[in-house]
Amino acid sequence: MAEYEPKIIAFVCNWCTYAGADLTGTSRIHYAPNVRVVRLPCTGRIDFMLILQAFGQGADGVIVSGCHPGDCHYTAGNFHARRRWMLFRRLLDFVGVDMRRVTFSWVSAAEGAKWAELVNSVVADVRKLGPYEEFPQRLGGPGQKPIEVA
Amino acid sequence: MRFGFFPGCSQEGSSREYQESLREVASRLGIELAEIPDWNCCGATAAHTLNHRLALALPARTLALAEQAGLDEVVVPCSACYNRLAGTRHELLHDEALRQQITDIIEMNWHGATRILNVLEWLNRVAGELPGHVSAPFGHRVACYYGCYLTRPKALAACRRIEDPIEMDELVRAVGAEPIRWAYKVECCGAGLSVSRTESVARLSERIVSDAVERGAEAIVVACPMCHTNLDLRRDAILAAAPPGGRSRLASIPVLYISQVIGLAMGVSPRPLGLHRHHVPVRLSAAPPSVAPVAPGEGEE
Amino acid sequence: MSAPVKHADGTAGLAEAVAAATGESVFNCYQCGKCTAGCPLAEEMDLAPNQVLRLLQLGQPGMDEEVLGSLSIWLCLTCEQCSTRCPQEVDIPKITDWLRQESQRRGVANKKAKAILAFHKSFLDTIRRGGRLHEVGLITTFKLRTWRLFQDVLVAPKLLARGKLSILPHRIEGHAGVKRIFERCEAEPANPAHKGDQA
Amino acid sequence: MPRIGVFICHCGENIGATVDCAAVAQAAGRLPGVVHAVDYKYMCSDPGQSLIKEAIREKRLTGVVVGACSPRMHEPTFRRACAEAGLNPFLCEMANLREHCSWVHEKGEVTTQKAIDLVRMLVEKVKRNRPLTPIRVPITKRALVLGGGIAGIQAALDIANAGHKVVLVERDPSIGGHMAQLSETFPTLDCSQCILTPRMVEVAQHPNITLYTYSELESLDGFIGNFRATIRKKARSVDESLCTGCGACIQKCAQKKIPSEFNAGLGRRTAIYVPFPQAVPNKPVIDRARCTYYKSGRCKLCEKACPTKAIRFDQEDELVTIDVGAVVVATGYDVKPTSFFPEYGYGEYKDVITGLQFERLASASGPTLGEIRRPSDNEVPKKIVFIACAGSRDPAKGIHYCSKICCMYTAKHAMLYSHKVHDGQAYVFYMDIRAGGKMYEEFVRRAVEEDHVRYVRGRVSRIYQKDGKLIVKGVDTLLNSRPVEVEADLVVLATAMTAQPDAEELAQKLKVSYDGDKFLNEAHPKLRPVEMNTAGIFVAGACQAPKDIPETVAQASGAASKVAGMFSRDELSREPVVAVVNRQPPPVWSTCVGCFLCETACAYQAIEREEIRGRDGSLIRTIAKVNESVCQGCGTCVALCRSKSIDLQGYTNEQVYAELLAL
Ligand SMILES: Cc1cc2nc3c(=O)[nH]c(=O)nc-3n(C[C@H](O)[C@H](O)[C@H](O)COP(=O)(O)OP(=O)(O)OC[C@H]3O[C@@H](n4cnc5c(N)ncnc54)[C@H](O)[C@@H]3O)c2cc1C
Ligand SMILES: Cc1cc2nc3c(=O)[nH]c(=O)nc-3n(C[C@H](O)[C@H](O)[C@H](O)COP(=O)(O)OP(=O)(O)OC[C@H]3O[C@@H](n4cnc5c(N)ncnc54)[C@H](O)[C@@H]3O)c2cc1C
Ligand code: SF4
Ligand code: SF4
Ligand code: SF4
Ligand code: SF4
Ligand code: SF4
Ligand code: SF4
Ligand code: SF4
Ligand code: SF4
Repeated sequence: MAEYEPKIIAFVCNWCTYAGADLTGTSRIHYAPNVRVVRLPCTGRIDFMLILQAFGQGADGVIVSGCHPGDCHYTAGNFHARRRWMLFRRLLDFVGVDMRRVTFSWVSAAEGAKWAELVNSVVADVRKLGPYEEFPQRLGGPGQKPIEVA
Repeated sequence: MRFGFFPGCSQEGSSREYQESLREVASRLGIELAEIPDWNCCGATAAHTLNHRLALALPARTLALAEQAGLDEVVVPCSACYNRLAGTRHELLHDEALRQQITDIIEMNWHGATRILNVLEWLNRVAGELPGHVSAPFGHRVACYYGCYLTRPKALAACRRIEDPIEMDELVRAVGAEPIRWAYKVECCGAGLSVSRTESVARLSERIVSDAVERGAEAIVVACPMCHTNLDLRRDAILAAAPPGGRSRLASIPVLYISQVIGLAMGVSPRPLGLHRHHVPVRLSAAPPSVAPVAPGEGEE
Repeated sequence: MSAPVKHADGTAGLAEAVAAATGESVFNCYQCGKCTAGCPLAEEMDLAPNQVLRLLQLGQPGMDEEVLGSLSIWLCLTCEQCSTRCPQEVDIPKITDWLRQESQRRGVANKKAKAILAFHKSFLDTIRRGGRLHEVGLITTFKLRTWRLFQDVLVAPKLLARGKLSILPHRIEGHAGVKRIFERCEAEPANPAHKGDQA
Repeated sequence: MPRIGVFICHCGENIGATVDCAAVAQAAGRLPGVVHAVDYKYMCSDPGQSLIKEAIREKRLTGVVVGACSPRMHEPTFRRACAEAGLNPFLCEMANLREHCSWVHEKGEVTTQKAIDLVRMLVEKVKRNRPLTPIRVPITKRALVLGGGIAGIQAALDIANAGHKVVLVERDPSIGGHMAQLSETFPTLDCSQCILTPRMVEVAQHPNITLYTYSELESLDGFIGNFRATIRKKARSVDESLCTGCGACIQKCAQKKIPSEFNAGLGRRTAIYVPFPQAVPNKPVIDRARCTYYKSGRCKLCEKACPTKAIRFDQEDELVTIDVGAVVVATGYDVKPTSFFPEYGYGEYKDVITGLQFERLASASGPTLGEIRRPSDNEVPKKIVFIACAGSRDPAKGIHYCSKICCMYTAKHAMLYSHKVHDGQAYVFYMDIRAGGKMYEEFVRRAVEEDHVRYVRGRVSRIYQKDGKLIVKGVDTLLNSRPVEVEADLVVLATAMTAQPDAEELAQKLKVSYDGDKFLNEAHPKLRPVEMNTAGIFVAGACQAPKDIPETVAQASGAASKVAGMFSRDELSREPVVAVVNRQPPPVWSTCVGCFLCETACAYQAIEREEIRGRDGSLIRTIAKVNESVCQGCGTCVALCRSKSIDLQGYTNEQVYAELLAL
């Protein structure tokens, strides 16, 4: 594998980070094309299984990004998210996910440049880590059915 | 009833009347005071000032000895010693690493089993016994002086109302005295600077004595040897610090330990209470209070 | 704890050392002055309590030294009036305790504090020897240290006459243990948590 | 089988120059379920939209993906186009090929590949979209206003003047709130009652306003547009319809020494009383806790005095239920009493008073008829000390925040004092002077420059009484921290403005959120300052945070305009992005296990409990149910539900996982 291109999946909220990434576009700031964005109403909507599924689907890295705490469109949504991220960390760690491959961040609707930096740095970091082969294999490889939740 | 007892150094010496009177009152109430075996000095302000670790280790040794002796509660009459012992206990109980460090230094185990009682806490605890013993109510207007270490710091919470404590007032009232409302209950008397900066102590103590006198107190009541030394033994310095006109009024007001007031009310004669040891002579007529007692904390209405 | 503060020349400031050793941040002080207004000795101090904190907050060249060399830190009675009323719960006496020890360690204690220091040292000497305070011994050592031969001479006879002074020191049984406590406490640097050393 | 149409836009050169749009369309055409895929220069143009509409009709499309700009730009455009062609608008999704692709990457294969991926994700998602209908909620066009201070009065009048019905509920016997107690108001020094009382009368006479004084909210059920409020009308012991307000009963009342709340304890009132002469309604109530008759069973002097036989000793509390569409909360604030301050004497010095008490001393309608006289001996104080930040900005003992208005009212007090006592001297001990507002700084400067109020920068350590004087011990930190001692005749504490003592209880009744200090929370501090997180409930005045009258009134009018805006329609309509709890045929009913984790997750109280009962009426199970008019669609509940029983329409688990699986 001469040119390894990491595959990054980003879960972003509609109000802040999605809009921030729009601003990156309107500002014509270029960044690595490795990222695929999944738009959600709020980071509160993101759950642990979604992140696992992303890895199961062959992602080498995952970004989770929403509004800054306190600026959430939904008053409390990202506070819940923040608390849950702590839990996610532990759970993901427990399941054996390489935590260097999950990046939690805040990008507001005004932070176009920050979005580009975030993507670039995650891509660079994950590139260094190499393809995440162990994980998808453990789950039976890409393309499998959504993980059933207990 | 039996309580542990930590007399503290000054009560072996310059303030021995405090210990004498306390023991007298206790024995009349049928309370045994069991001295902590081989206790040592708490280090007072000196250790505090010069070496923080020493300021914890010295009291810790005594705390550990009390625990070894199986004492659940120890009465500490001197409020400065109380501050050091209770403060050390508080600090060590809230810092595991520090406790380890200090127990290593003193070569003793310590778990914090023994509670430290200041003299007011203890007296109020046994105050229920008092009425039956009061034979000569102490019918005088008195200024209850608490000083610093009985009310502060908040963490030790020796008194409920930090700016205007009433625990001593309640005690003297129980033995027939009338506590006055005054402004210097908790102002510092100069404490540990008594020897090294007598002038400062005189200046601070002068305000205390003046206010007590101006508001018609016949005596000042204290619960700490340091306060007593500064207000009684240093009276000449206090007079020197007073404005020339007002000196004579300040000269005669005596300073009594709370235990002496209670002892007198119980009909104990002056000598066993150590009254003869005071610098300012204690000459109080047996007149009943002229005004009906006012509960501290009540408004003027 | 507060963010580290560096001096212009890159050395660590005293504020940082205070925080490391005592857990108290001088930056919590918002200079209301309530501590000074209630301090019994503020009038005699060369720096008011809030000014000590202010100098530490600014940490400009020379300010830390001014604090360590001040008389104020020796005058403080640890009466806790200031900390009791401080709206920001700054524990001034705790900070002062540490500053005194640091001032001694650096050998910059204010000259006018000599008597106070001598008293404290004499006090500890008697405990070191016997485990308990011996007042005659204390006064004697103190006199020797300060050459204040005449002061308090007036008081001593009064005490003697009233049976309040014991001439012979009391020695507790565990006095050897107490001595060892002194040795251990004095062996290690008095302010172990202090990291920022100045040139 | 899904029949998806994909439409790739070039946006002129914007997308077309970087992404090979034709290749994207071709690749999309090969995706399973895609029956139509084209690219076009400007999709949002009329011909572009027609392209989509025609395809929907001709190809009987069941879903549309437009690969173009950001959905935040044109999603409404394309959804409308779909709807016009007869396709449910929620079956249209957009892939963001411009902002997220062509504008941020280099021209080339990789970028085109990304565009294809993005389209594929949305194709997989749209296959699982369900037709949705916007949510419609009917509105009861009557507002409930809680609290009759200036905030409640303003809101009620604004809503009523917009032509809607208002029910105003005030806890006290009269409306007016704190403003009625004030003397003159900064920064203009106009008389508080002169500007307030006409408004109070207007409230009483307004045909659209129903006023319930001496009443409190008992409970509130329902949701936006459809609340049901139960109000407890406390027994006044006076028949309002008979009472003429003549005052004969008050004259005769046997109890005359009750501290008057209106005069902040400085004056006295009777047991049957109106709080102040300009009260609205100007009809008395009997304070049963203080009345001789209720205590001892004898007296009734008032009854004998009443010419209209209006006294009703046996009157009982009454519960009234009303339907309302919106609620404005305007319950105001409280101030810390002097007994709160240990170092200032635990409230034991009569001549240490609060700012509110000073207002009463300075007010022409107050106990001293506007003369500044101290409470202890009625003397005119020659030296007066004002202490700012008393209890505010004091995390150790008081509250951590700044009460915001006290710098201004302290300057006002010092000024009023100087105007009234010409040979007096006013001191203000302060830490900072916070005078941000139109003409506010000028106002404070006037106090210093013209009235020579002496401002001392430092906090007071202690106050004690000596020889009839109050010794105020402070320090001036601007003067090398020199001690400053003032022998004052009267001390006024600018005590902290706090939330009402029962604010928490009220918030729980209303299911709205509040902060650590019990002030009610607005939905967003900048952009939704008068709404609360529970839809249909609005907030105004000092119950939300300390504020002065201008700000209070502005917020009240803001809340009123929100209500009026809501009432201008007959129905509410919203995007159906809301959570739903699944329902399955019996015996399963739903996979919800009733753990109500979702309930704790939801910041909007949108989760309700639904009881499932068998035919015999026996309870089978309690499961969660989402109130779709309240749900905001954040999805937090979905992420928390362990049994995956609750899902978010428009972003269902199935849809999101499908997006992932497309990768
Ligand atoms: C000493 C002082 C001086 C001031 N001077 C000025 C000034 O000069 N200029 C200025 O602009 N501002 C001044 N203010 C501020 C001013 O008082 C407030 O901005 C204003 O009163 C806030 O109005 P409000 O309606 O929000 O609250 P409030 O006036 O407190 O009214 C709230 C009303 O709601 C009622 N209520 C409470 N709970 C309930 C319930 N559960 N159910 C029903 N009713 C309830 C209360 O009885 C009250 O009538 C001053 C404040 C103080 C303390
Ligand atoms: C340095 C700075 C930092 C700030 N930081 C904050 C902060 O952190 N938080 C905060 O809450 N606030 C902050 N503010 C304040 C904030 O900017 C203002 O409160 C807010 O922008 C005011 O909005 P506005 O719509 O009233 O006025 P503006 O933003 O000035 O908008 C007025 C608009 O009207 C247009 N206009 C002007 N005249 C005419 C005319 N005759 N006809 C037609 N159009 C006209 C102007 O072009 C402009 O678009 C800050 C302000 C500054 C200066
Ligand atoms: S009282 Fe506290 S906050 Fe105020 S100046 Fe002193 S230390 Fe600073
Ligand atoms: S502890 Fe020290 S600084 Fe604080 S009030 Fe007492 S003497 Fe002053
Ligand atoms: S739909 Fe969007 S991308 Fe296409 S032409 Fe219009 S603005 Fe440009
Ligand atoms: S019955 Fe009550 S309200 Fe009436 S006059 Fe008597 S005390 Fe006053
Ligand atoms: S006397 Fe009767 S009519 Fe007059 S105010 Fe009283 S209750 Fe009303
Ligand atoms: S408004 Fe002024 S007086 Fe009031 S708390 Fe804020 S700074 Fe203090
Ligand atoms: S979290 Fe899920 S299972 Fe629990 S109550 Fe809510 S919908 Fe039901
Ligand atoms: S989607 Fe958000 S607002 Fe709706 S019920 Fe769930 S948590 Fe509440």
